[in-house]
Amino acid sequence: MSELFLIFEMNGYGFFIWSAYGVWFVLLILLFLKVLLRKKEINRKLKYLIEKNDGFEE
Amino acid sequence: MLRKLHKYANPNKFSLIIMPIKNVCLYTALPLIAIGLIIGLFFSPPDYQQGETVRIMYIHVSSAWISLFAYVLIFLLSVFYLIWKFPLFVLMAKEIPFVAIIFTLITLITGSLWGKPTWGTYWVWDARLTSFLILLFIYLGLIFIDKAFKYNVNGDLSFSYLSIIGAINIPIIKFSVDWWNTLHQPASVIRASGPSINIEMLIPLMIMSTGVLLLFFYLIFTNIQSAIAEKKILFLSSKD
Amino acid sequence: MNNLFYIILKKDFKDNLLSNKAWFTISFFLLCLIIFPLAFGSSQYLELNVSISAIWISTLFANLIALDHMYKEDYNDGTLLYYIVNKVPLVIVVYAKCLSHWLFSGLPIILIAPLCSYIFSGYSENNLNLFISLILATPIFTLIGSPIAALMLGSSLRGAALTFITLPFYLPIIIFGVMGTNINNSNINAEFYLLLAILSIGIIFFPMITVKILKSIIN
Amino acid sequence: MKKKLSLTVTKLTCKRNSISIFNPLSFKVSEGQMLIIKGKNGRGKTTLIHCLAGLLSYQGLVKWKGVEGKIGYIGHKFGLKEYETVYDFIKFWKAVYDSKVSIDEVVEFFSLFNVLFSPIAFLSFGQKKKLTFVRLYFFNNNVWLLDEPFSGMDDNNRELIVNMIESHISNKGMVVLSTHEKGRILNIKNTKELVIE
Repeated sequence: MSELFLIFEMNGYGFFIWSAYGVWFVLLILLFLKVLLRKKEINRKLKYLIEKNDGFEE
Repeated sequence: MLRKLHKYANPNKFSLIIMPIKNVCLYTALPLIAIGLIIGLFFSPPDYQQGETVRIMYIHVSSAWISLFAYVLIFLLSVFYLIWKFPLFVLMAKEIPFVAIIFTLITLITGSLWGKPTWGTYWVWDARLTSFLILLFIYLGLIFIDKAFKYNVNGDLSFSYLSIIGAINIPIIKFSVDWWNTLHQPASVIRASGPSINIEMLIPLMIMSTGVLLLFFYLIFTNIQSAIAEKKILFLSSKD
Repeated sequence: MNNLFYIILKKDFKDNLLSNKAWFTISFFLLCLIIFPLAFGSSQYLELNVSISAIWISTLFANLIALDHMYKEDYNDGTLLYYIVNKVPLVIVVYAKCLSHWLFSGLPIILIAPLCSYIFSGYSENNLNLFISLILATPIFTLIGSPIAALMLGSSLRGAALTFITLPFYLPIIIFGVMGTNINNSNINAEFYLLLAILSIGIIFFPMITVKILKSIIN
Repeated sequence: MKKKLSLTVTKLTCKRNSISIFNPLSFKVSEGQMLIIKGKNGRGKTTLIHCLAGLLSYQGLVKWKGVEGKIGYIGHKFGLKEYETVYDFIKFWKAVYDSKVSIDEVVEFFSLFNVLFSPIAFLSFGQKKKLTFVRLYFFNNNVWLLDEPFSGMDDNNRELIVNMIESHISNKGMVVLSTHEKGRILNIKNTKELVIE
């Protein structure tokens, strides 16, 4: 248990290192979600429009 | 040559071509990032000067490279668009700023978190930090000009010309640490006389950078596909 | 060629005077300056640093505000279109416009700034530095602004967007300018050489790119 | 030896937002001829004239032969400054074109005595439109592209412009003119008509 704590403490610099990695992770996840949600939304719209235009191709 | 290129410049075809590349990017990026994280956090040695805080480098430097590389990409795509007038180029270039701005933000935030234990402050107004902040604002400007010209024919041209004007900032950022004696340490990996960094730190840095670069490409390609689909939607809904 | 430059410059100069936008920039500069002593709440002299930054900030904003109507009127009433169809060399038009813009938004500020600095801080030893760095920096403001003003012409929210987009490009200039004005800076020539380098590259590069933008954006 | 003036257009289309504005056009106009482009609003008359003037990028071929100097052009926008006086306007364009024509001659031809020193803001729409023709008068260009030259003009001014066009054509010039009016608008020989659907 204390060993694990040592790893997380990082010689007293734990706060900076872990918050940096935390920020990195959170921002990347948010970006990922934004990109994927946009794709989903657009595909939904496109599907609807293609159905309305009875199988539009090119 | 040009005619051959023209065949692939068809948006629909391009969308199909990048589909497999995109997936390959994602499925190599995730393991690479995981490996890089594990090595970087637990197995790489601490620096003899900076101690454990050097572990922030693996995310800080890789995102800094990406943010600069993204601008170079935008610049090249804009120049190609202005030379050959394929709308696909500018469509690709327009999708980059949003992704790049997140990486720039990551660079700035992790950089200031790295700066507190090593320099004693979160932020100094030195050359590199300031020029990176300016890069952030230039990305914001690019996004803004894209939004301002949403339904205007001149939007593509304005975007590409602005990105060319903004490219002046890139050499300033790259060489700012060499030209001025500032707090920020000089470049230690990409320089003429070879890297000056310890090999045990270089390996996780390289793994991490490759992983993040591939992730960046995945995000860009997905955005490009969405943009192409958006164009299609606009075309379909204006048809009748 | 020289003759045409002179004709267009004269017309632009006249336009500036007749449309009453000539006095706008310098009035804005002075008004902006007055804010600083008021905001610092001191009835005495400002500190030297504060007065120098006040002058640079006012210069920056006065230039930003003036940028909006650099090409706007000629674009809206179609004069640019007639220039292009009639094959009047646009390079000359752009250089003439930049020069007349600088004459109204740069030159008055250069002349008046050392006096302002003295009035505000009661200190006149840095006036020469301020004068030189303003002479070098204000043409760069005009030159950088000109392509951006040109490429925002078609946009609907021109004024606000123009200010936002141009500001980051002005920041390096203001950094070097303030560094060059600082009298405690031992390496002061370096900043002047740097500004001079940017000016001499910019005086070719930015008008050229403005011509390209105007040609492609006109329709 | 002077080349004979001619304009050949083959399969001209213009795209905006990847939708072509008019169907491919082919026509030919030669020296001493006038082309009248007819069509309803929004059919691309202005776009066609911009393509001919080289303002827009297009697909197809537009071939000019024997054009002397610059192309004369009248568009929807007048290129007039509200605060300028008429005299300053005339003087400026005389200087730009480096023209030999004297200012008195222009003032007499367009009968601008009364308004010569008043700001352009005081002029009526028709007078402003007339003033744009001063540019054509100054420069001896043999091709004129006129976009809706008669809209908003009274009969006197209209007659003036028609006379101008007539004398220009008889001087071996060429005129391309667009209008939305129906029927025969000018009694000039050598007229071709092009209707854009």
